[in-house]
Amino acid sequence: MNKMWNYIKDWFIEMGSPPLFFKWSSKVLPWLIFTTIIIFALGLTWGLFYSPTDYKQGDVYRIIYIHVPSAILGQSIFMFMAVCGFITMVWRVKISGMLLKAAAPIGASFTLLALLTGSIWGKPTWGTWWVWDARLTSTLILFFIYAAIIGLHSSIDDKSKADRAISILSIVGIAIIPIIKKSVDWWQTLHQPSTFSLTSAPSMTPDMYQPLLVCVLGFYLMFALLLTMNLRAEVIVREKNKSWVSKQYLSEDK
Amino acid sequence: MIEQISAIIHMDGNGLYVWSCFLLLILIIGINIYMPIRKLKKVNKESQSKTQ
Amino acid sequence: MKSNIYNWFFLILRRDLLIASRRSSTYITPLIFFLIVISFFPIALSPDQEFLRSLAPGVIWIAALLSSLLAIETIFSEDFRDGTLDEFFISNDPSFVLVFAKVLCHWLVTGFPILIASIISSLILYLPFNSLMPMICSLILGTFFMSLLGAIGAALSLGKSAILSAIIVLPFSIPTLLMGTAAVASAIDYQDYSGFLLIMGAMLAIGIPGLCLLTVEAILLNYE
Amino acid sequence: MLPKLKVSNLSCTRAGNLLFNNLNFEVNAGQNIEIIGSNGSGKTTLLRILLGLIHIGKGDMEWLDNKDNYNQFRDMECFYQGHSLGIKNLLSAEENLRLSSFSFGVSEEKIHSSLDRVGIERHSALASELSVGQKKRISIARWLLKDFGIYFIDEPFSALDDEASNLIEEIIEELNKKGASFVITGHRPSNVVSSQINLDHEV
Repeated sequence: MNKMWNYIKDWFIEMGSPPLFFKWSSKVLPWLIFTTIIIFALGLTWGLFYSPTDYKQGDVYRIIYIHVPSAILGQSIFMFMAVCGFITMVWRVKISGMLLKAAAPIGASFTLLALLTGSIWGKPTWGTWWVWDARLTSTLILFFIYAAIIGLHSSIDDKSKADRAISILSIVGIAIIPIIKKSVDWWQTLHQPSTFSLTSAPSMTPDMYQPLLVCVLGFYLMFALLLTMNLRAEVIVREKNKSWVSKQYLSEDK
Repeated sequence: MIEQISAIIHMDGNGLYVWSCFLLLILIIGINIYMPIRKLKKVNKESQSKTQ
Repeated sequence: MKSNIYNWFFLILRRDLLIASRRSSTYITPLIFFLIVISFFPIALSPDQEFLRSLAPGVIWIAALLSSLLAIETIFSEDFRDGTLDEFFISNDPSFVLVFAKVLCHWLVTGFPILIASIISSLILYLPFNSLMPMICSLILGTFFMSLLGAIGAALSLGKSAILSAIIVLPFSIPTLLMGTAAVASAIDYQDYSGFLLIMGAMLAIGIPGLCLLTVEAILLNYE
Repeated sequence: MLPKLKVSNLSCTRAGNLLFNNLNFEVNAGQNIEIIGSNGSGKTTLLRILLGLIHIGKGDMEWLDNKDNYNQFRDMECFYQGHSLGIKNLLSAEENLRLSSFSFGVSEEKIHSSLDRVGIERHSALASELSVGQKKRISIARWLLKDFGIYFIDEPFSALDDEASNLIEEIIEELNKKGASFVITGHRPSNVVSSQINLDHEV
């Protein structure tokens, strides 16, 4: 057990230094792009075209293959950011601060996607664009917290200080989000006895459920790809006057 | 074959919603892919103008 | 005699209350702002008694949240500017207790005017008499939690504009808003409201140590 | 006498650029050290690192504790005065002294005597009514309240007339005789200082 722990620690320290991370990521990036495209396309085509039509909602339920994975991704990105924030604050690892900054816009955009697809899904099935459903409301609040994090980071000039400011905010966020979810769910039952809940998946037969899992996997891979690209850009921008950047990156002029 | 494709496009009347969601997905992922590339291009341009 | 934490805690409380009493705007502005926001609703919507009674809990709580946000950045920015805030972190006493003293003072200075204003506004909004006590209890707990959240917002945006701390704090204040409004609403239709107050008390119990520790970290960021 | 503080190969980078590199110095009882450097050369940052306000990157500090051995944590009472003097405008001169964390267990007449020593007549005048020079005198009065181990003062001689700067030099010598030591920052060496650290050439 001790040996494995050292191996992880060395890998983590190695990732801590931007040049090594950059070299490692340019090796891994092509593979990541390839697998992401394959699984993402597979999941979506399977869900959108080949899964059976739902007897109640007809074909419009296929939006679930975009809405549910992006909602799940929005929340798990925030958990990822809280873990990065904790690492930045406790062990002062520079790269995990940059990881946090790189993940924030991706999380915000997937949460926005979940909100938009949720409201588009509501139009044909319930006739209204916006439905004060418990899960949609907590996704909306999660989007506000993402906006607060991005806004705070952009308002502080010294980038390493800004990283530690948003890591504090993400730790506060992760502590309060379960409370927000529970109180919004409770609020939902108080005002509307839950005749419907948007994302309680209609009775999902297995062959509807499998494409959903593949889509979720595809979305996670897409997050990994976008995160790596964002982080590479962040590392280059922050260390552009360092020697290793011109030697390793500008010379090959990717 | 043709009949099947048009069914896919129309999805009994609700096709518009499903495809608009799909377009939103592509749009948002496109933005997320484009942002880092633009940043890297800016760094390249800066370093080129410096080296001249 | 080495500084021990208790007399330092009360020294900060005494000093801040003395300064707050000398600058009367710190406790007048939340009061006036609360009353202005409250009186907007009957004017804007409709002065009908039944309608206002159903609206009262939400309106009172939204006005309480916004007016406690008003005086947030005065917690640390003045002390940071004139250098007295550094003394907290130089001593070997736990500095999050000293930050808690400042938050407690901010709560006393802005929390109580809000309580007085909410009692006055319960008359304006025809709030029934039996829901007065739950409203006061829930406001006491709620404004305290808001001061704690405001401390984090003020510490993170110490040199920046006050709006930034409002944007940071408001999404996190939604559970307090929900529980507070529910407590007053259920008191109006004679139901048991103690559950909501217990939840707010629990949030406060977690918030005091947790948020004060994080506020210390947030303030130390500004010294680099 | 054992040195009160030993600093060995301390280095710090701020926002990417190196401020100072493996600094070694010692603070002995009764001696003063001046940190000289142009604006933005990291004088205040070094002061804050010594006080523990900023996390030490590389290097270590050892403080002398009352059992005459060295450990990493400071047990000695120290005084810090930054650019902003630590004076609250809404409090009177006397209240500023009594309600500050440096005046625990200090008797009333000690406060009044130190105020007279620095030449403040109206003790109950609000600090907002006084001039910058007089505010600086109030913050100097705080030095005399207790005998602190080390005084960390940020640019004590800036924006001062001659009369006030000789007052400061007098007080520094008086406190040095009692065994206190000073770490001050400035632009040019002052005559009360025994050794200097120059941050401009170190880089």
